[in-house]
Amino acid sequence: MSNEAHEKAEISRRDFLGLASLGAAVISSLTVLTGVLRMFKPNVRYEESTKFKIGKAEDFPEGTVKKLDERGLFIFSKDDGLYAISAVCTHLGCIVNQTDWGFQCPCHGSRYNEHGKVIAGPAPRNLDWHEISKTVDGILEVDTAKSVPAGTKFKLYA
Amino acid sequence: MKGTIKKSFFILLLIFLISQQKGNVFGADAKKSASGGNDNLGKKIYEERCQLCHGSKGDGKGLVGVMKRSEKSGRILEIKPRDFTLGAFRFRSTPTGCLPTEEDLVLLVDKGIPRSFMPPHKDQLTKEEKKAVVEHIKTFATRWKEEEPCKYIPVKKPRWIGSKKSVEKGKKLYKEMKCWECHGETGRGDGPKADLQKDDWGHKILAFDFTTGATKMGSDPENVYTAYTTGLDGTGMPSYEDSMKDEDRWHLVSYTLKLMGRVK
Amino acid sequence: MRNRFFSWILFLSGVVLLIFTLIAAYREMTPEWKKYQAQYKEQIIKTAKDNAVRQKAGALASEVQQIYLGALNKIDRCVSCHIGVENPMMDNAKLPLKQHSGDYLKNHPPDKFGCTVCHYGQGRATNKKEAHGIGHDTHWDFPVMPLKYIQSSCTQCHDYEMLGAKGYDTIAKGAKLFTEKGCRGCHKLNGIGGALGKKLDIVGSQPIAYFPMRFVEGERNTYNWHKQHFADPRVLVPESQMKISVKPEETDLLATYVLSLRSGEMPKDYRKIKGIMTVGKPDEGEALYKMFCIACHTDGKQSYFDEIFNRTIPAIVNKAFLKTADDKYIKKTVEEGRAGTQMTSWKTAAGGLAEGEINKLISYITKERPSAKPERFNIAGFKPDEKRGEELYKVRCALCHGKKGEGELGINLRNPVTQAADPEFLALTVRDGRTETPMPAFGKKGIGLTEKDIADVVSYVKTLSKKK
Amino acid sequence: MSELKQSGIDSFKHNIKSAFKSFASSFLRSGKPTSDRSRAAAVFNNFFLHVQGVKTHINTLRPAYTLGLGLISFFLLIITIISGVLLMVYYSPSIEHAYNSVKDINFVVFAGRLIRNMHKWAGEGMIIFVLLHMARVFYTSSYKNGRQFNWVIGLALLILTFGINLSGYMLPWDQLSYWALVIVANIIQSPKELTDSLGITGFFDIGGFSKELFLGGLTAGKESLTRVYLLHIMLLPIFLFIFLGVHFWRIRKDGGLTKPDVFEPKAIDAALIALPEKKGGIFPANKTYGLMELAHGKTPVVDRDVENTVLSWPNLLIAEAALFVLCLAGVIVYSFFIDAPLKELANPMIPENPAKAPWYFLGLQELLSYSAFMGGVGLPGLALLGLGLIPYLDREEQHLGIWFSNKQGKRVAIESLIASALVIIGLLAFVINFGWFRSWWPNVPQLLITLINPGNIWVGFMILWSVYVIKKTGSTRMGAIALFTMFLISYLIYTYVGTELRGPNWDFFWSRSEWPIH
Repeated sequence: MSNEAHEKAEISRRDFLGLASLGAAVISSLTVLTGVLRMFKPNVRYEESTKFKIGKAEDFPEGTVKKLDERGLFIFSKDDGLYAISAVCTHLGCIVNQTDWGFQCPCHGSRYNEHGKVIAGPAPRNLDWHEISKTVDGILEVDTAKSVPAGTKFKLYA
Repeated sequence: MKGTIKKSFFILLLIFLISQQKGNVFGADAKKSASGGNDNLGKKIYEERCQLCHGSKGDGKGLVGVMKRSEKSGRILEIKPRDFTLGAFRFRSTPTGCLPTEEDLVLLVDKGIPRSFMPPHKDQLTKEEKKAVVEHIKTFATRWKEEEPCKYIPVKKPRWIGSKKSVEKGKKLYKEMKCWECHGETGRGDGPKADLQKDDWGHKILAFDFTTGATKMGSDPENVYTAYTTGLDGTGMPSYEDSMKDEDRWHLVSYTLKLMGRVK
Repeated sequence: MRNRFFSWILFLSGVVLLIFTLIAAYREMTPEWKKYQAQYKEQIIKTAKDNAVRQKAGALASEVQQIYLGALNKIDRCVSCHIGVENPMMDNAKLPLKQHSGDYLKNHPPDKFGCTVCHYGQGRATNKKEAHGIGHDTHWDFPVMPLKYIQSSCTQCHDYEMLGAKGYDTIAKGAKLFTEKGCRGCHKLNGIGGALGKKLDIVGSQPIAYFPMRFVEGERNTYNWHKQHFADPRVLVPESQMKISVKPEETDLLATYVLSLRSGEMPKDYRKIKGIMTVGKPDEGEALYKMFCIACHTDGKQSYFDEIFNRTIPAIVNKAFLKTADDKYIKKTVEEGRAGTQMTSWKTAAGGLAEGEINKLISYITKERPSAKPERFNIAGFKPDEKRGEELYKVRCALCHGKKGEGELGINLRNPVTQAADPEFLALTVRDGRTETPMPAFGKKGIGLTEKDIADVVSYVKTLSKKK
Repeated sequence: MSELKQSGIDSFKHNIKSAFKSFASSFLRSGKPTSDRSRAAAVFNNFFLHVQGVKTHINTLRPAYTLGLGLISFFLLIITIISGVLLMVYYSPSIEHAYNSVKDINFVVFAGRLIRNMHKWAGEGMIIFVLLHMARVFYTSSYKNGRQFNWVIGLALLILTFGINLSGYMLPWDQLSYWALVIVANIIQSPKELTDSLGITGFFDIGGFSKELFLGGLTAGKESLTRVYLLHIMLLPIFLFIFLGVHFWRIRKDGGLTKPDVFEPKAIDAALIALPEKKGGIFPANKTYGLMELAHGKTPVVDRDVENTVLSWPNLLIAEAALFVLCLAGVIVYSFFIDAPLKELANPMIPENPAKAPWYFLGLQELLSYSAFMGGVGLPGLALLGLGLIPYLDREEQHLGIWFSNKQGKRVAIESLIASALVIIGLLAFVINFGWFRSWWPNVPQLLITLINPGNIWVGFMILWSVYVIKKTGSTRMGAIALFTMFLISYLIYTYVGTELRGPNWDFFWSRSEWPIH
């Protein structure tokens, strides 16, 4: 190997060592950082689960509307079945009130018709519909984490 | 300025909605072919539709038993089908003591009186069938043969109906003419003499409760005016045609509309 | 040093600062309750009989008095102003020093119960306005309760029978009224009752924002709301379907009862309750009828068209009805209710009535059943022609029962119970009608409905629920 | 030997006697500030005071120039920090106790209510004065020649002030706190509105991730209060102080406050300053190159003659002391009369109606009521970016230190004020009366509303107008004045509309008396 090539190789070897150590330091600190950041996401959530039981079919006689206040959910019971519309405004999360023409959000003026479709105001999406299903022991259940297309109804006597 | 735009939009919308509202609540669309002479057509329809309540002899004693209606305030009204034999009709456009005109009766058959369970027949019967039935009804009372119905009273609604001033005047008249004796201070039909009232057929009747928001004849100012002018013959409601000036009656109508909550 | 401008500013603002700091300190030193405690001390010294009491009063330190209630996790500082509440010498003093009325404090010592557990109000506050919580700007949901409703707090530990016996009649009468006005026909309490109205389990603890306060007169709090709501529900809630007729003084009794339905359990050693805390379920038919059915069916004898429900409420104790309807059909109606109308289903799963109770209820309803059996119709003998049935239905029945049988003056025919009813029963009803109600007897001579017609109409009525 | 011993005792006795005096002199290193030399040394050698120059330019002392806004903000910060620490003694950051602990502060802690009021009003006062300070720095074009980065640091301080105030009113856990937390969490999640319409939420859900990071879960609860508490008392204040330190340091390094190039002291200045000793002062009349003057970088002293500066010791410090006491007095008087709001306990079932943020966020809430992403993240981000870029887009050097630079500046400012008022009020009237896309075509895609809404239109107009001004006047400074004036005016008008003209359900009402009771 010629002298210069040799020197170049040597220099690069010394540089290589510098670079390697620097790289190791950076990578290790990054992993520590991500470990620390991961700490911010709790493994268990200190809150009620999004899937909950709402009661028996008989609790929702035909033609009535029930607002489950503590869950922010409206349960409608019509002759062709039961369906659940979320009361959480899709704009910024306030709980909407029911009016004769549909729903009205008190915080920023968003309005929805009685099927939860946005008709005025800043709300970006329609109100979520959630699926009502029957558990094995015959109690009705809703999962607010999963939203279903508007119009899905739970047929009482299918 | 802002409020007016919003209001004009709303009113436009309302008118559009109302004009869509056709259709009817009662009745079936039986396709009846006109058969036989006019009279026995009227008789046939009367037997099929009216005899149930008004009775075969038109004396109001049909097969339908006791009909009751509970108002929002909790008062229970007992509704009796009209007895034609006496020839006294409440809802007319002719002066008090007169027989109603042909149009009055046809209009009644047509619109019906929803709050008294008299069903409307707007689409169920054709024009001639209504006329035929009305003819048949006339046969029940002898009065129709002796007298002729008088001319109807023209009704022209003044512009200021329902204005604040007119309501104030109406309120004063309501006191002076002692309407409160039957209809009560607040127009709920709870006046001191309310429960002594009897109609010409001897049944106990209740003074009208304006706060229910709808009169039996219809709640437009014209209908209320006609009721005050012609009086409801056969009941305690007198006609004020002779005792009040025309303009005062309209003020009374304004106050009534306020009681019914139809005017701010 | 001629730097005058800034020196002046420094001087002046320094003076202002000093003044306001002193005023603030003074205001801090002289709270409201100090005035009352001084009056209290002075009054004791004046009226004290012997010297010992006078010395003790003299040594009374003037500071915030509070009752720390660990079990109820509350802190009540009402006694900072109401300092003489336990002191017999204060029985004729003027408020706030007056001694507590009656002998309540004997068996409810303040150091165990505090004050807000019964009187509500903001226990932590140390000034009158915020302690009483009166006025919208105090932002407090439970202002001090008017004394006429105070007995609503007793039922947190005692039950209604004991209270009635001991002479606390406001709450006892309120509870009795609740059982007799048929409230549970629409409201569920402890899982039993209809589902039209709101659940009443914790209505007494709901915050002010829960009630629409738009039309309330006077102070906007839950007490006024309940009283004015009982007086006329539709004044406060225009679209309410509540069917109640109550005399003025009864509104206070019912308001007291409703305010007694609270959330939260008192700790076990506070409670002296034999039975369950709420009104027990009576066992004879009549009381059951009064608790659940009377609000809409009144005495059951008269059927009337109701303008609130916009539908006819059938007479269930009507002789003609009892003659034709057998117990099985009535039981099925009570259990399943009438879907699409305000008639709720009362079986245990829904309304919460047990089998035995429904039987008792039906035996009460059918007490006055006439012995004569109606003449048989034997509908099986006819071959039903639905087409003609529909024809007849349109002319004769649609007037009252509605084109699709949804019912207005006539009752609703579409619901599953009527659809599944025995055709014989339907035919009898059409033929004999219901005396005392608007339903005419179509089978009578002279009106022209032959038995065959009736069979056809009945067959058509059975298909109504399929018509959209 | 004994002399040694004797003198040992004597000197010991002597030291005891003069112990206090020696302590005092060790404390006051430069002795009493009697002469110019000792006054200069008093400032120069004191740890706290040496943040300021030994000498101060007369223009800086003129109230009309700086209005003392930066200082007032700093003093309000001090008051807030002190009262905040006092509150921390009693406040307990858990859902069950937070509300009751604040109630106890109000009711039983000595002067608790007053201190809580002071903490609240000083905090809010900071927002007002930071905004005014920014305006003053802008209008006297003090963000130029070297001070550009200091302006950016100023912006960071503005954001931190808003952040601390926001996290502050979430702590009492009353209705305002709970629903503010819910709304802010959803604002943080609002990029989801954009990623949803672009359909990339599946693999890049920045909104969802940051919401969960902020809330510590899906709903506002125990975790969220603890995280907000951490933000309010530790994280944000630390950042604030770091930036503040750099901010103060750079003021000195970039050559003190800006001054107009041509400056003559007027008569009234005499009232502001105590003139230096004529003769024998350490600062001779003509220019010298002594260590005192030779500070690194462009200091006023080197290439300017000395007569327009005065010693800091009596003059600047008295001014600062006066200002501090004035602030303290103002805060105490305001807190004495007006109580900090404390609403009902948080109730997750029923939001307040109207659910109004404090006044300084109501302008933002108006924009929010058009679109969550744009009103919450998009437009504020754009505004801050725009503000940050101003010093780098407008580099004209002339007219420093003069309000509005010159007559043309004043005219442009007034024109922009009128134009912006008209456009905003016009836009608002249109939206209030006829609504927006959603009320005309219910099925309009959300992306369209996010991109075209009254907020965006207004910002678009602002940019176009300032570009037009640059073209017309040919100077970037004028364009900057137009843009900044419109930013201030829109902030003012939207805040007024949000406070006075918006009622329940965020509907329009002419006056508060028209609000329907619900």
